[in-house]
Amino acid sequence: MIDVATSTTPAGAVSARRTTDDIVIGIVGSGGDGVISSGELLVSAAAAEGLYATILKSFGPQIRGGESSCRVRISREEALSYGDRLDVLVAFNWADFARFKEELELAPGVVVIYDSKDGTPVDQIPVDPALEPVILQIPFHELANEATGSSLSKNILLLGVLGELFDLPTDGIAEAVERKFRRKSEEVRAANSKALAAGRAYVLRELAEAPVPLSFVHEKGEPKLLMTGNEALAFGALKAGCRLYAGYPITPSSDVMEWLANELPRFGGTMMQTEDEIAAIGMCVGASFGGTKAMTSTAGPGLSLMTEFLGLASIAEIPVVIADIQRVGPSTGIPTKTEQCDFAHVAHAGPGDTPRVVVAPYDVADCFHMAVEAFNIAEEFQTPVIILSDQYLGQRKESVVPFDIHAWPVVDRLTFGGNGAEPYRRYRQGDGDVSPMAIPGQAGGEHTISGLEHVESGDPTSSSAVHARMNARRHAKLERLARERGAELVRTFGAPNPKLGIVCWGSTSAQAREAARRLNRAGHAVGVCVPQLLCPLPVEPIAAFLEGVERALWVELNHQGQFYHYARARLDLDAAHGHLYARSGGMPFSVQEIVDQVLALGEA
Amino acid sequence: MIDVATSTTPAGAVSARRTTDDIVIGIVGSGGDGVISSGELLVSAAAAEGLYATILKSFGPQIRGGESSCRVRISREEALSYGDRLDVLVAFNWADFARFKEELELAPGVVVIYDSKDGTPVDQIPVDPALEPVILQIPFHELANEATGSSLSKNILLLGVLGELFDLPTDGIAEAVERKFRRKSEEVRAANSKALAAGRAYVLRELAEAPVPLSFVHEKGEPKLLMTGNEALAFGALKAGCRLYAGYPITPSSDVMEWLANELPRFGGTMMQTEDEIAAIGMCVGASFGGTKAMTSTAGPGLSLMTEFLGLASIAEIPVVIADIQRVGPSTGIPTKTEQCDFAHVAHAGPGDTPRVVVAPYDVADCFHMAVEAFNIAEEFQTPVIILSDQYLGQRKESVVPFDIHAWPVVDRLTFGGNGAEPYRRYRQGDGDVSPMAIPGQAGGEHTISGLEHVESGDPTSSSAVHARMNARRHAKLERLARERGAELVRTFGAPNPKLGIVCWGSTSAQAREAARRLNRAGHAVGVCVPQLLCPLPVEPIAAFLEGVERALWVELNHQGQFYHYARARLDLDAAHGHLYARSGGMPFSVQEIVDQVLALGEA
Amino acid sequence: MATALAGIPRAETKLSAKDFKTDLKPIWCPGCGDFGVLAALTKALSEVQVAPENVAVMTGIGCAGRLPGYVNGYGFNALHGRVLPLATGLKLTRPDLLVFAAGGDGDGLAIGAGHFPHAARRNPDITYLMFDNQVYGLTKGQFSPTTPMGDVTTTTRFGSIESPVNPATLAMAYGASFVARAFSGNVNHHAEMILEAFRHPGFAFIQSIPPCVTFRGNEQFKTIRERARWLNTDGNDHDPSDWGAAWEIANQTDIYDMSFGIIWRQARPTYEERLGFLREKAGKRGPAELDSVLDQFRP
Amino acid sequence: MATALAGIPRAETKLSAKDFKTDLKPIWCPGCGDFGVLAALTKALSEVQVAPENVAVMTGIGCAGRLPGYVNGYGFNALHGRVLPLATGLKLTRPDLLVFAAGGDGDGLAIGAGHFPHAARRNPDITYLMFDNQVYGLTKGQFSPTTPMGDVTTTTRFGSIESPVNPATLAMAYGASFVARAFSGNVNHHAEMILEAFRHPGFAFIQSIPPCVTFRGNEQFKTIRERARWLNTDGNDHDPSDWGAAWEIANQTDIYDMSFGIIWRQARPTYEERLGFLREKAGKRGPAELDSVLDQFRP
Ligand SMILES: Cc1ncc(C[n+]2csc(CCOP(=O)(O)OP(=O)(O)O)c2C)c(N)n1
Ligand SMILES: Cc1ncc(C[n+]2csc(CCOP(=O)(O)OP(=O)(O)O)c2C)c(N)n1
Ligand code: SF4
Ligand code: SF4
Ligand SMILES: [Mg+2]
Ligand SMILES: [Mg+2]
Repeated sequence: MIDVATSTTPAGAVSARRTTDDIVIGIVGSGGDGVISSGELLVSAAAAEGLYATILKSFGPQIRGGESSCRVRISREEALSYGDRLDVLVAFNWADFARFKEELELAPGVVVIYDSKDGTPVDQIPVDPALEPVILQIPFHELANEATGSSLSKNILLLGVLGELFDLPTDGIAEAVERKFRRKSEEVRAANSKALAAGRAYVLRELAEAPVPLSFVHEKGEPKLLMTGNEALAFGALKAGCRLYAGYPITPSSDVMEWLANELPRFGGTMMQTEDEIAAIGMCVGASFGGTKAMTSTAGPGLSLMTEFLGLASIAEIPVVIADIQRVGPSTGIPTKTEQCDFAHVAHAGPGDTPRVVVAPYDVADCFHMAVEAFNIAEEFQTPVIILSDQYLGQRKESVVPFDIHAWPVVDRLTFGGNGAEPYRRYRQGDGDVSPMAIPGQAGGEHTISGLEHVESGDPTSSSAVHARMNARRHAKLERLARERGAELVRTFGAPNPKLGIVCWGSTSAQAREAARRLNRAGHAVGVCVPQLLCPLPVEPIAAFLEGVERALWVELNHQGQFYHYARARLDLDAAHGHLYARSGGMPFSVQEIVDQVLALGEA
Repeated sequence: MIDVATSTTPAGAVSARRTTDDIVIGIVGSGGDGVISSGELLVSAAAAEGLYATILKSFGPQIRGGESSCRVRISREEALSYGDRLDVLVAFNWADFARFKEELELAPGVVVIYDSKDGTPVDQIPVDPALEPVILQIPFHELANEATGSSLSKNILLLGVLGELFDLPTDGIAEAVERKFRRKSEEVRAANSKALAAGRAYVLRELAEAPVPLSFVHEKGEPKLLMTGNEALAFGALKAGCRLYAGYPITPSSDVMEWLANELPRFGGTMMQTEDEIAAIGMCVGASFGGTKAMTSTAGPGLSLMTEFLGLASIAEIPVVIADIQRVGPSTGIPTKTEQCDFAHVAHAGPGDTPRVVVAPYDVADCFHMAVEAFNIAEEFQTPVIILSDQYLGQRKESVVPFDIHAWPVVDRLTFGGNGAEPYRRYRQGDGDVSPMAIPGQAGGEHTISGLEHVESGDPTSSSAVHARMNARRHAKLERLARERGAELVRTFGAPNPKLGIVCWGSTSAQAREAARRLNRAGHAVGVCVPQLLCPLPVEPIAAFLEGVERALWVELNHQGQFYHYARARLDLDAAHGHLYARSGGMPFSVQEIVDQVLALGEA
Repeated sequence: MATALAGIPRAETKLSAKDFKTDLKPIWCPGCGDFGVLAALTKALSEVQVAPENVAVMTGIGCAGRLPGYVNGYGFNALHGRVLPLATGLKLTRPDLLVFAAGGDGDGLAIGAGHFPHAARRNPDITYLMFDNQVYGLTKGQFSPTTPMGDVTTTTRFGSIESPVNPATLAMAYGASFVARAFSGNVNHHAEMILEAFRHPGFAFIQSIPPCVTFRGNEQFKTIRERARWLNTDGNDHDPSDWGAAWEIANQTDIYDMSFGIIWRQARPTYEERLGFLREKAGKRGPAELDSVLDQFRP
Repeated sequence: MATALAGIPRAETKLSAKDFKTDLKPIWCPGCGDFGVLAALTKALSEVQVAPENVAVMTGIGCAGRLPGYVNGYGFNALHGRVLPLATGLKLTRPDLLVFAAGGDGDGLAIGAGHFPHAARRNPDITYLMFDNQVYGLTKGQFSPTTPMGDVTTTTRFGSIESPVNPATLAMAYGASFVARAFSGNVNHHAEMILEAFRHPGFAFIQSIPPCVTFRGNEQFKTIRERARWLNTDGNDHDPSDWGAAWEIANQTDIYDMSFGIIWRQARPTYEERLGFLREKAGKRGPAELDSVLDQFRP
């Protein structure tokens, strides 16, 4: 263990200062410590400098005053995942760290910084000595008090420390702080400057000789955007033309509605907080019947309640978009933690043969794209579309390469022109699997729809023959979607002619892609197949990927291997291509975990 | 076409009088015609005589005064299915027949009887002449008026006609009529006798020479019971110890609650009609938390609404039974018609990795057994159990060989004795996959449960490690169930060493078994595999059955082949054993339809 | 405050009640009270002179729920109990439509009970008509939330043991800004109630009594007709802006001892109006341009 | 008529409020009003002297929903909005338990709004306490059905445009046979209200005001305490059997201008009692024997 107590000279064997272009910093503290705010400022600084960055936050069950942590990764190359292990750990307090220990794995040689106020002796801190940590105690409280008259500024002071200690972009940090507080009083901004300066000064003064083995190297580049998956998704919906959002608060989806509450009204749209999730999707279906693009978002418990309306939208062929920001289930589960456990539900829920479409974005930027895509598919195919995101994807903030929002096409539904020549038939057979929709207000298009099986006009029937025909019509749409769009909605990453393949979906793609990157560099030909379209299953492109590899591993973050089973029922999977690595969520996969599984597969 | 107009002498080529021990009679009419009542009396007579009988009713969308039809099959051998084609058609009115034409296939040489009052000339009735029907016009209205002063008695008169014409047990019919009206006035009963006699007399007088090619032969046997699947299911629940039924009316499940409304109170139980299906299952979960066995029943739309509570019962490990009497879906679908289309939903609904058990009875008597079994499994495995019945199984009335209700074991949950030695832990790990439940009122067992992921005590946790362990615990129960009970809950029928196998479930088993019977007699070695336990899938016994056959056909009444896909994801199915015959519902399969498929498979 | 109907385009030619009927033959039981409601609705529609294409009739499920198929216009026979969210979603995105929501007593007071208070308090400019026949008709005769205590039905074989709820007092307690009661046996009066509801800016609730002749006996028509009191005729003076008096009338639960007419009426901004103010306020955030939205993601 | 608590076994030894607290440390925010409700509940429980094993505390989800974990007894922190069906199902199958149901304003008036009227009209002998903090606490500050119009929250950035509902008048309109209002800042009075609810035979509703210091500011405690009127003390005479007077008090919506105490109380048979009569009647059908049931299936 390398122990560098404050204001003592460096002790023990000092390892050489190592440069890196990829650093993972964890910060832990209690409510008042400003932990999250520090992390946010770090990624803001990084994104402004053109670096890639991502921040993942974690909270205890308390609403206020509880423990919280964040994990920041900054890198020159695309920061695909949250970064398995911390290069740097900042603990304002070890009691709080204990609550997150499971989530915060430390790298060997980790630099551990903690507040002297915590008082835990260096040799008693809960860090495995085998990691040979470099430990620094810093009197954050005192320093902050000295510099600004209040210990509240210690999280800003920390930024000064980190910048100086690890050669992070210190100007960028100062600018990020300035940006964030630009509307605050002169005093506040002055205090921040002082805190930053005090942090940097402390390092220069006391730790100049400290054996800190890490120096971050980088050049300035084009600034990146910074957004969470939920923001990207909400923005995508706005772009796609969504003008009614109706929803009911639920973790971790509420940010979607909170963002739209701000944005929709000035676009002439409405964000409606309804009495429950049944009403939420009901309002969307009502609005869509009237020709307005509508969306709701929710998580497991609310999703359950939307099941009946999902069936109605499906049989009545009404476009509607439902975003499911998955969390640990079943039932209330663990509201604040991630899991890919709703696939089986969204793929099958709804009594009867109920067609629906499921898409899954694979990173934060893709949340924007898949939201647009979801609306496009819903409109074109007149069907409910579910976007499967999750807490890890939805709530992490990530740098995004600026993109042209206008480049994305927006599709509108086929509507009925109403020439009056023949009576309007909502489900006319001659039209193929989709018929023009008559929208209220259109003369000559008057008709009644329902959740009942119907003849072409929309009127109810109890004929088995008609029912069979209508079932076929509704499912034909899905087959067509898979056929026409499947190839484009299955993405592949990694080595060009892989021998080993990973099949995964949604947020797990981040770590899978990084695992492939790591393995490719180590000389393994590993590819990743990421279907964005999950239901209907794009059988051909996935089969083609599988054919190209010798062995394939299916990876997903749920207990049962839900998507794997869905695919297995629809693909001819032999043993070599049907390896499953699935585990319960809470913590997302680490990159190393997937690397290990792939290596084991390679040796199998 | 053989036309035997009333009071004319037989015309054309008369085929020889054929004897049969299996007759299918369809009766069609309007609200006031008493069609259903005639059919019910026929099966009542048959069951009392020890014959097998079954009646399937069908109604138009009107609540009252609309068209209705019934199809009665009476046979010496077990009447497995509804009987594909009518040997006899009685139409009080051809307009009504038109509405049921799709459902009422006629056999060649069918005897068609219709009311002269309808007025349609013999050569214009909607019956295919190619069938060479024997057509009889009978002045039902007039005869009834003559005999009893009211045309309302024409449905009783019809029974006299049918009995005499086809050598049905006429005494039995008379007794059935007497039984049914035993609490009515002397006049009513006298009128009935007169109507019956008038019907018989008419046949003897006017149709003695008629070329009716059918004579039903039988001996008297031990009387059978007569019940519908829904009654059997409700009775099974009562037998299993169910003391709270909470439900919300819905076709075709309301009979379950209506039956229990009558029976539960005198057993100290309660039938509660709730404000909706959410409350229904909520009351059940609340009652079960208090140690009371509880059930709800519903159909697709209501089932959708129960999804959230299903998840809660699953994670909290609370026994509860949900009967789903399936009807045509998606959404409201066709409320009065049958389909096996909720499997995908009941197998997967519920966000998260949500374990649940699904069982499916295969005939009316089995509805009783599976209800008991469902409660037994729910109690032993502390899990929600879904019984998948359907309209065809639930609402058809069938003869049942009398059985000993006391022979069926009833299982109660493991409860906590409370020795106070250690604090009670609801989900104690050492107990294996099921722990004793402390029931309120038990001192020392106080604890709190929730839908949150929990540690052993039941208190919430957000630990990923604990979540993984608890997920494993909850799914281990299911694996054990399949292992321990799977063999016994997969039934096989038909030839002892079949070459061709049919795999089916639930109500379709009736026609599949009859198809096998027919094919076995024709020399084909066909067997039927009927899992009563659907989820968890009893992989071994099904695999064993499949191994024994050269080819297998999966048959189910839904568009997608829902169970087939579920099984395919869990079994290694090669092409020979993975033939699927699935079609949308409305009308159940006919026996011939399955026979044809099996023959085609044999030749494939 | 906006006038209801103001934003809804009118038909160019005068239409008759018949023009608002489709060719579909209602499959209600012969003599069912629902026929009278249909007649009243089509009459009222012809009187506001809105064109069929601007009418949306939305219902839950039940015998009552069959209504849209029989009315010439856009129709949605949706899910049991869910008509109000559906209608609200439509109206607030399409204020140019006349939105008429309807459903049974079971639909609105049992399974849909959770939506009623919220639709009422939000006050969207829709009419909500409850077919209160005190029974579940479509599912063949189970008791409903308004079935009198003690009544025997298919699910209360020994008599119901639950006190019924009262739709009109509930509507008032929920903040509905218009509450009326109508009887399907008096089509003219009923049509007038619907017309008044159309004219009322905001959530207008009508408790309609359409006897279920099949499950509640066919004496109801006659007896109600004999005993009904008609507000503001025959000396039954009533001021619908008087809460206390309105509550008392609303509180009548015995269908044979009931007053029909406008019970309660209050001027209060509609949801759509408030939405307008909100959008104005929100407009100050910046222009409705996607690029300016994108800017907020720049670090 | 039965007396509440009559059928519930009592503890042998006198227990204190502390005996009804578990070791779990509440994870409510420091200063949260919910602490006061917990204190009042445990006090009331110790006063009725029921044993913990005969107590069932059931809740929906929300900050309020965390209550069961902190009370010594059987607990069920169930689904958002579903506590009333759960509690009714338990009580009518286990009349020997003291069933205490609770949840937030969102829980009971938004997502659970459909169950409240039915629980109230059925009148099972349970207590239902609503933690009415006028906000969604657990999900971090969205507006609730009782949030005053105009208030800015995370989902009403431009101010709420919905008129709030009033839990106490709703309870009365639903037929609750006991309605009281309590303030978590006055633990003794609050405990008394709970105690009276326990003693009341039938559905007893308590609107409790436990300030959410995190999302509604921490002025509330002080201001309410200063301005609260306590019924039947300090000359605030009120007869809880007087509907009109009760309605007026119930109708107060401003938490800074409110009366606390028993608002409405009515003697009316409980659901369990009626169930008893029904079972007696049903007993006349025949003995409770399965074989006799089987007979009905003989042709
Ligand atoms: C979720 C759901 N549950 C149950 C049903 C069955 N159902 C259809 S209509 C109805 C009640 C009908 O009563 P009411 O609403 O009073 O209408 P009425 O038929 O009397 O006009 C029920 C229970 C359904 N369609 N959907
Ligand atoms: C079906 C469902 N939807 C949404 C949620 C998320 N949720 C949990 S508590 C809550 C509201 C909390 O507000 P309230 O009921 O007033 O309780 P409080 O936290 O204020 O005590 C919500 C929306 C959920 N758990 N389940
Ligand atoms: S059952 Fe009653 S409500 Fe339904 S159509 Fe018939 S009479 Fe009308
Ligand atoms: S958020 Fe509000 S209600 Fe929830 S614990 Fe904190 S103060 Fe209490
Ligand atoms: Mg009704
Ligand atoms: Mg609240």
